[in-house]
Amino acid sequence: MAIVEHLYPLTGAVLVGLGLYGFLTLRHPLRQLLAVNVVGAGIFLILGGLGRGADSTDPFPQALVITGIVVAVALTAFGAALILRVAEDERAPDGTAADDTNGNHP
Amino acid sequence: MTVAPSLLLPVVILWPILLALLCLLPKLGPRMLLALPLAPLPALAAVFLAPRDQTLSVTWVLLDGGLRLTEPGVLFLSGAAVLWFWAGVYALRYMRGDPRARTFALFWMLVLAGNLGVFLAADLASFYVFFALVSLAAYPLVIHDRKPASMRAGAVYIILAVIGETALLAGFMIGAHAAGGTILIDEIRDSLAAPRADPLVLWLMIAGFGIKAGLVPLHVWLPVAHPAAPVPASAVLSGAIVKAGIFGLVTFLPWGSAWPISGTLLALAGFSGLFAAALYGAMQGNPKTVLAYSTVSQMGLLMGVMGAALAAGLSAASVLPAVALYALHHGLAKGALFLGVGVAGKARGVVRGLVIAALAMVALSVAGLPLTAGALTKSAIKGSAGDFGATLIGLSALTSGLLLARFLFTLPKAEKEDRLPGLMVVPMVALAAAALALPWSLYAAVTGKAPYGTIDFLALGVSAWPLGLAAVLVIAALGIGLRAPSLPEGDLLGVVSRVSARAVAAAQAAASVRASEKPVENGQTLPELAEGLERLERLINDHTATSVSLILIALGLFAALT
Amino acid sequence: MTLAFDLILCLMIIGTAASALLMRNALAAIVFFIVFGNLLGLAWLAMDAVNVAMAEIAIGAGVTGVLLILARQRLMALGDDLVCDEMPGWLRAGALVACAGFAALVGAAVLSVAPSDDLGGPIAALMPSLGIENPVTGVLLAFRAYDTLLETFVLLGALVAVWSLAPGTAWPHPPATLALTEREGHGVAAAFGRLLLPLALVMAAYLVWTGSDLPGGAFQAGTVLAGGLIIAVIGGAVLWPRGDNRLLRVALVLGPAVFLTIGLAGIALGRFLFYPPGFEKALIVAIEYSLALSIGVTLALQLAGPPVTPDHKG
Amino acid sequence: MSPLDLLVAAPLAFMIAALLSGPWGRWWLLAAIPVMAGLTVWLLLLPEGSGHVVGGWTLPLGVQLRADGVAQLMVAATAVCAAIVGLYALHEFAPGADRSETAHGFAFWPLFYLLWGGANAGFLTTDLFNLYIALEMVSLAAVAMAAMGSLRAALRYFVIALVGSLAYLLGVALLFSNYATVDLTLLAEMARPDLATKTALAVMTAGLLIKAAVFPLHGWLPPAHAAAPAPASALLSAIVVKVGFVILLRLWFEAFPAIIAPAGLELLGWLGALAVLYGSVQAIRQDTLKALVAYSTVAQIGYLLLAFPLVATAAGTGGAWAGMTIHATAHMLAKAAMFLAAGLMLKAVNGHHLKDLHGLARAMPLTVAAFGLAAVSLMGLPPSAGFLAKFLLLEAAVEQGAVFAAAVLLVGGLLAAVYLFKPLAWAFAGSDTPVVVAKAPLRTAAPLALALLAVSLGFAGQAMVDITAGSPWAGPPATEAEDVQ
Amino acid sequence: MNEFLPLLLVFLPFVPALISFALPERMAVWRDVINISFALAKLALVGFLLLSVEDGVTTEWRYEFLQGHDFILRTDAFALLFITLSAFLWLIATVYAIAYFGRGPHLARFFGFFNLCVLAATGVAMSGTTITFFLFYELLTLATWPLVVHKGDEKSLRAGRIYLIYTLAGSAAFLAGIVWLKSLVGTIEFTAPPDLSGIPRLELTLIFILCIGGLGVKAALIPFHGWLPEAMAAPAPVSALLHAVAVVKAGAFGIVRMIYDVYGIDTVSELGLGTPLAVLAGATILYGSFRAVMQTDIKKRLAYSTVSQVSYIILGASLIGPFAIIGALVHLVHQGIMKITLFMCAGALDNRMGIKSVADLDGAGRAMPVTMAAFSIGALGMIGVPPTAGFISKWHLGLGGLQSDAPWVIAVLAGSSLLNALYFLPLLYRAWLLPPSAKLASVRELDGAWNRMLILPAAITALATLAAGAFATFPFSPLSWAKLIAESGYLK
Repeated sequence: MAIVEHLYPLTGAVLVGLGLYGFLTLRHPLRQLLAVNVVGAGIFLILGGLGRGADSTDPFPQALVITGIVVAVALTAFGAALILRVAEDERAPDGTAADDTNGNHP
Repeated sequence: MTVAPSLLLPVVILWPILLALLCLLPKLGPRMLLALPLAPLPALAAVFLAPRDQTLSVTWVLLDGGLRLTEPGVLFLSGAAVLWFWAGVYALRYMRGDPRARTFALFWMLVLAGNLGVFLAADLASFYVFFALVSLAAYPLVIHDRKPASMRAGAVYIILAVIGETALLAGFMIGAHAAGGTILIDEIRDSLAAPRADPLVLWLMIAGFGIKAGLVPLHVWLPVAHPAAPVPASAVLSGAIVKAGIFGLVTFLPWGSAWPISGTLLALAGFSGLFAAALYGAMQGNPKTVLAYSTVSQMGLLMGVMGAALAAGLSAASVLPAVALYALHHGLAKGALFLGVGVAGKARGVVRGLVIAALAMVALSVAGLPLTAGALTKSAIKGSAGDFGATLIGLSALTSGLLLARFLFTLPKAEKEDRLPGLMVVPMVALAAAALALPWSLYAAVTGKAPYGTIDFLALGVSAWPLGLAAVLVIAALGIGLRAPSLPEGDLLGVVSRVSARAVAAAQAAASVRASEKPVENGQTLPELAEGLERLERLINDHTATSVSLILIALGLFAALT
Repeated sequence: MTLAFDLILCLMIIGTAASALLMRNALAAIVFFIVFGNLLGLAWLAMDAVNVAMAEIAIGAGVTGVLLILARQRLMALGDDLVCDEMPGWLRAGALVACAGFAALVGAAVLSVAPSDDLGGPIAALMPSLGIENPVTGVLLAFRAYDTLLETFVLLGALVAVWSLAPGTAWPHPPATLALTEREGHGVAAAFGRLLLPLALVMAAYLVWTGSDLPGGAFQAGTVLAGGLIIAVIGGAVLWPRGDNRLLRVALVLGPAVFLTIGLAGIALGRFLFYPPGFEKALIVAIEYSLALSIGVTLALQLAGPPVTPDHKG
Repeated sequence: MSPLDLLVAAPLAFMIAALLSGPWGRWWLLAAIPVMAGLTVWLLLLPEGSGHVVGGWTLPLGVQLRADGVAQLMVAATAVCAAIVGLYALHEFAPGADRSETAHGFAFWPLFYLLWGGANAGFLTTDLFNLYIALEMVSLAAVAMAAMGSLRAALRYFVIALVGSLAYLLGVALLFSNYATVDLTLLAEMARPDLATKTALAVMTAGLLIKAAVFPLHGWLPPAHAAAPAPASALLSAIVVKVGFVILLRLWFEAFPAIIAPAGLELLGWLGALAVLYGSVQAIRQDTLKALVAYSTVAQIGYLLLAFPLVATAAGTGGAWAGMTIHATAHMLAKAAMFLAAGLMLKAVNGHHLKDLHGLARAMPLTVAAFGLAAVSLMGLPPSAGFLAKFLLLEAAVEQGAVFAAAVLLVGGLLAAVYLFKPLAWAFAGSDTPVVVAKAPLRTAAPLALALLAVSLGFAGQAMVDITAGSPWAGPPATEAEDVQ
Repeated sequence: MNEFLPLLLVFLPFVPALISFALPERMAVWRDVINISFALAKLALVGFLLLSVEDGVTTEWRYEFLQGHDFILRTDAFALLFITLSAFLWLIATVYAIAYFGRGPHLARFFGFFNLCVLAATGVAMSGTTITFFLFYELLTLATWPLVVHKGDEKSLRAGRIYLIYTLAGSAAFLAGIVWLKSLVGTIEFTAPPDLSGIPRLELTLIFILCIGGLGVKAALIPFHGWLPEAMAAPAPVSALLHAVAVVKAGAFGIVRMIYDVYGIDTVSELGLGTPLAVLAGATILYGSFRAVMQTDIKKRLAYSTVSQVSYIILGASLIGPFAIIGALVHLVHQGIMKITLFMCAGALDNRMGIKSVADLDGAGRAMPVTMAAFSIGALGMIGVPPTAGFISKWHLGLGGLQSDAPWVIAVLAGSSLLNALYFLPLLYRAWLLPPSAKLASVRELDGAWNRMLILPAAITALATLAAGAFATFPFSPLSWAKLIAESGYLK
């Protein structure tokens, strides 16, 4: 039965849609970051779920998923740091120069 | 003749131009007045030495044209050369001490070069060059004294001159084209004589030359411009320069082929000028103006005759010698009269009487007193004028007589005792003598018959009745103390200038309105659009919009791919 | 595993994901996200993908969860309550329609593809030549070693990127200390951390070693190491190093450098990333150990965030 | 041995070296330039289409690297841009006064090499998943560099880029599931017009349009590019967007030309046309210099998309194909030059606005000249490479009767003139207070060299056409990777 | 060697351009020397070429910059006409510019771009294909812009903007036209018109309109002339050489090429395109003259005069006939000489006495007689007064109009002459006949080497104006050369 075979990848598709909806409606960057992670998880599920054979799962997509997860976490970490710095900057005492360079430039 | 005499022809033109260039030298400039009489000497030499009707082709210059001296050209050239010479002599005394003597000398030379060149040109280009030189270089002579009236006169002069030039150029082009692109005057004239020639060429040429020659109603510049110039300049303007126009007609009109309409129109214009100008001139107060009108009148006569001859299709040989002779006489006589104005203004008492007497002689000749040179030339020309024309010419003695009488009475008196300079008297006398004598001596050579083969005094007397009537009228008027009314100079000019002034003012007003209506540049154009763009961009910069677009594009692409 | 289990699991995954996205409270949302990650791990397990399950639970749920919690905490400290502006209803509805449509399209596409493990066979056939038994590791470090190499640089680059965000005077000071150290749990955490760090090291080493044959590997090991490091920092057992610390730099680049060096050395023997026959396992393990170390340090420092000026109250 | 992997490995090695060298890290550039130059030349000398699989693992498992015409041209242009921008950046990204590291001065260099390596990886691979990682390398470096200018713009960029990446990844997932391979050359043989393939293609394309900043998905670009430090802006506008573009090319013309419906191409063409017009109009409206240049990027990218239907319709690798690829190259060089020049000018006057440039033509003629020359290429005026590209595209459009495309090409050039001459006009304006500019020969030379190259490449038109002609889509796809030992 | 001669000729000004850009201001003397010597060198080279081309030898240089796209430089007779003009006037204008600016600011830039303009103009002349032509045509636009905005004031910048918008739009149209045409018939070399017989008339007509419209912008055909008067914000040497000679001439030159070498007169006549173009040119002539009358600024008046005069060339070219084309070709040269005279004089008046508007001109002839004399000759030439060069042009154009059964041309010429007189003669009147103001009285025209150098070029071109008219049939005169061109291929 198709649905049974496709259960996990379909769940992935739903996650993609959900995550996207969250991304669209959540107006805080950190929440958006979270939503993007949900989308990513959905994609990984599709990738893995469609690589299932009769008795085992294809190691190739597994490897791709692991790579994807690592890339995702790297980006999430950077994103979180960026969100934090933006928030810091907006609350900096001298709000005027907030969005300019960080003062690192000569 | 060891040297090819035809080489004289370029010298005729180049020599005055060289003198003109010398005027430009700072040290030499003002002294060039002394050279004025020298300028026409090569022309005089050419009159005697240069071969007739032999074209000296000049390559590399202009459009590869040539110079040559035609039979009528000789008469024009000789008359002009003589006048220029004596006027030059006169001028070197008259203009002495003038602050603008250098300018005067410079343009005198240039006009002279052009004027003589016109008579020598064998091709359109050089003819046009010389004609334009005469027209344009004469302007500084007209406005020499820089008085407001002169400036106005100059303005009228230059405007009409330019219009005339333009008309001529247009006529020349069409003519040259009709003749297959040639620029040789003879060929163009021949092609005009062809039955299917374009009358437009003729009209353009008549207009162009007519302006120069004072053809009514294109004459309006003449009565104001000629008097404005210094006396010697007036003399050459009226005596020689107008002849350039006449010579143009002589050269270009297609003699030998009948142009009834064009010829009649020209005749009408000419003859109406003959009378109208004379009558109007008779009511002028300034002797030079009177003389200028006289010029208009006399030239009207000439052109009227030419028009009649053209209408009748007379051949060149039958018309031109007489015309040339008439022009010669008129040029010399008019020169003498103009110079006389200057002389009379410096003479008193008996001397003045003598001067007036001499001038009266010349004037009577111009008016056509029988047995004078003027009558001789008139009789020569009557043959070409047709019956009606001849009658008119005969009648014109009345108006001419009145006019010239008026001239004599308007002559200025000397303010203070002054020594009459010989250098001014001699030219006047010489010119008067030449005017009175030369036609006699040339008559036979030109017309081929002896003057007054048989003198019929009775007929002569009868034919002089208009002049007699004029004399009676003048005497009567003097007797009852009637003064001729003083009309403003320039007849039609007043109307024209008023209308044009109004038009210019209107145009300027319109222009200034347009200028003020110009939208302010650099302002924010279409503020709504700018704002809309701003909002659109802000929307796009939002990532929600981007994501939605992403979804839509993905769906759209999918749809497009399916 | 039964269908019922799969079905319930999927529903729960969707449910937790929806909660994580729709909760107004940020902390609750993050907690749901972590649960979601763990459930995903279960799903991977259900799909017989133990390697992925470990990675998902450790990294997807664990590290990401900690990241989000830390970020939230720091944002709250800055006065940002993470409350989202309410969107107009029609916009939400529109977004919902768009996303539903999109999901439907993706779902349809998914349905149109029959699941299969096409590459399982070829990979299995090649595995013996590598001398290791975990096919996922084989793919990661042999067949797709190039991907993995680049990926390690992405990770390294991400840390550099985080560092580049340092405010003006902060560099090269260490990142902000983690907030727990100033609270009551200080002592406990410190003791725990001191204990846990060596344990984490051992465990990481084990994971790498088993990764050759059983599920596990450098990434999972690195995550464990990072976890240990973080707890140690929280406990105060270790201090964040300065950014320009030489040793730190060496630790960071060790993995990528070893990987790259081995790859380049392959050129001498034939081609880039070529493992000479007989040395495959040794090289792979060497790469994995060095990678695990670097990944651990990198992940930990990424969690720590950008450096702060010393007087800054994190 | 092959330059294909070394072109990726070398920058990564320099990244490590830069990380380890602390304050001295920037000087590695002087080693990197000759190395990369040599590798690039080597690459250009390779026979077209030569490639190999990494580590000897054959397809479909392994990753194939290949040097086709597009890759050669893009790698070469990237090398030139990166090298020159790097030289320029030596001054800007330097240690602090006391020889201590600064965050930007230190971090720029690893990111720089990451970007360079990532871009090369993206240009040279035929593997879609590998492309994903390359894309992320580039994006990460790009966002971090953008953050050096404005954190907020960078955040926006980051979030949107993430969405784009995921969209792309979603497509990769679908394709892999469908075909059990992610290699382009294999996909080209197997391509079926089924639902999954089309969905994948649509989603991937949409994601890549974000990366390439195509209207209306360009929203992230102007703020980020405008705010970043000049060398970063140069790299972003020149290289980063091109990676997305090249992947698009590979998808549409290499992997799936067989299943592409004309309507899809038309849609892209329309987006391109709108991008040209919209980007230009927005550029005209800007009153800050770098924003203007950034919007110009939006417009210029539009040409690349505009060319899609033309390329698909054209026969052979002449005309449109060459025009499109040359345009990408020309834009790289010219835009990098323009950003560098803009950076120098703005620094000299210590301002952002166009009006601040008042009278700069006198104070810094060479920099203004560089800006002007770059503008010449961007406007598509002869004899620049930009002209060549536009000319080829125009010719193709006319030959195909694509009147609208031709009109957009021409109008776009005019609009470009309008916005690019605005800053030039200010620079040429007279000034009462002459700006005194510190002498910086190297930094002045950098934009000038790039701009001169952009212009003079117009003379090497045939060479570029020849290079790009060696692209796989024109002939039969390279099935078996030829191994270069 | 000969093969590279065209290349050398075109790119010769590149050397002084680079040197000018590079030399620091303190070495301005060297810059002057180098500029003048290169101008002389170019003139010598042109002289050499003139002799060889007259013998029927044309040299060409080709380079395939794209497959199927040749870059060709060729020295045919028509090219040489334009080159000779530009080489001669370049020398003149260089001397003038040096004197005009003295030691002002931005001169390195000025002379650099100035030389580039000459390069472009020469390239336009020698282009052997439509594409090559376009390359140089655009280069000309670009190199001119910095000169237009040279002063850097608000007016110049505005002028620069308008200039660019107009010319680039024109170029775009032109480019579209040539690309379209090329897609139909392949590369078009200016040796013999291609066979256009198989192409739909509508397409040909549209292409013609595009091309002529594009070229017409530079040639300042109405309604595309708006940039020219604005561009007078540029300094006088720029107006003199560029707007009188290089830029507008490039447009006119291109139109002649279009009609005679691209389409061929047969095709143009068959399509009936000549007459509408001629009518447009005629309208431009009258309109330009009319607008000139209304200007009070001297340079603006001259600018509108240029609008009018350049269309003489187009008129002649579009009338299609032996006399007309000779008139067009000869006017190409004559107008250049005359207009440069006028502009240089106007510049000198401004430079020495601050005379900008017509009203300031009172008595200028007293203060600067040589300048005003040169100006007068130029003005008379414009009116078409013989024996100046303008008369020769008008003569041939008029006859050409008649030959082509377009007698209205005579009316246009006559009207234009009258209007010319109307706007030039008052200038002469004021300058020569009205009393000078006190300010002018103190000017010593010829004091100092700089001042003499400022006057000399205008005097030379004024004499050239006279000579070109008075000795029109002299070998190597513009007229003779125009006839040579016409006979060598433009007359069928």
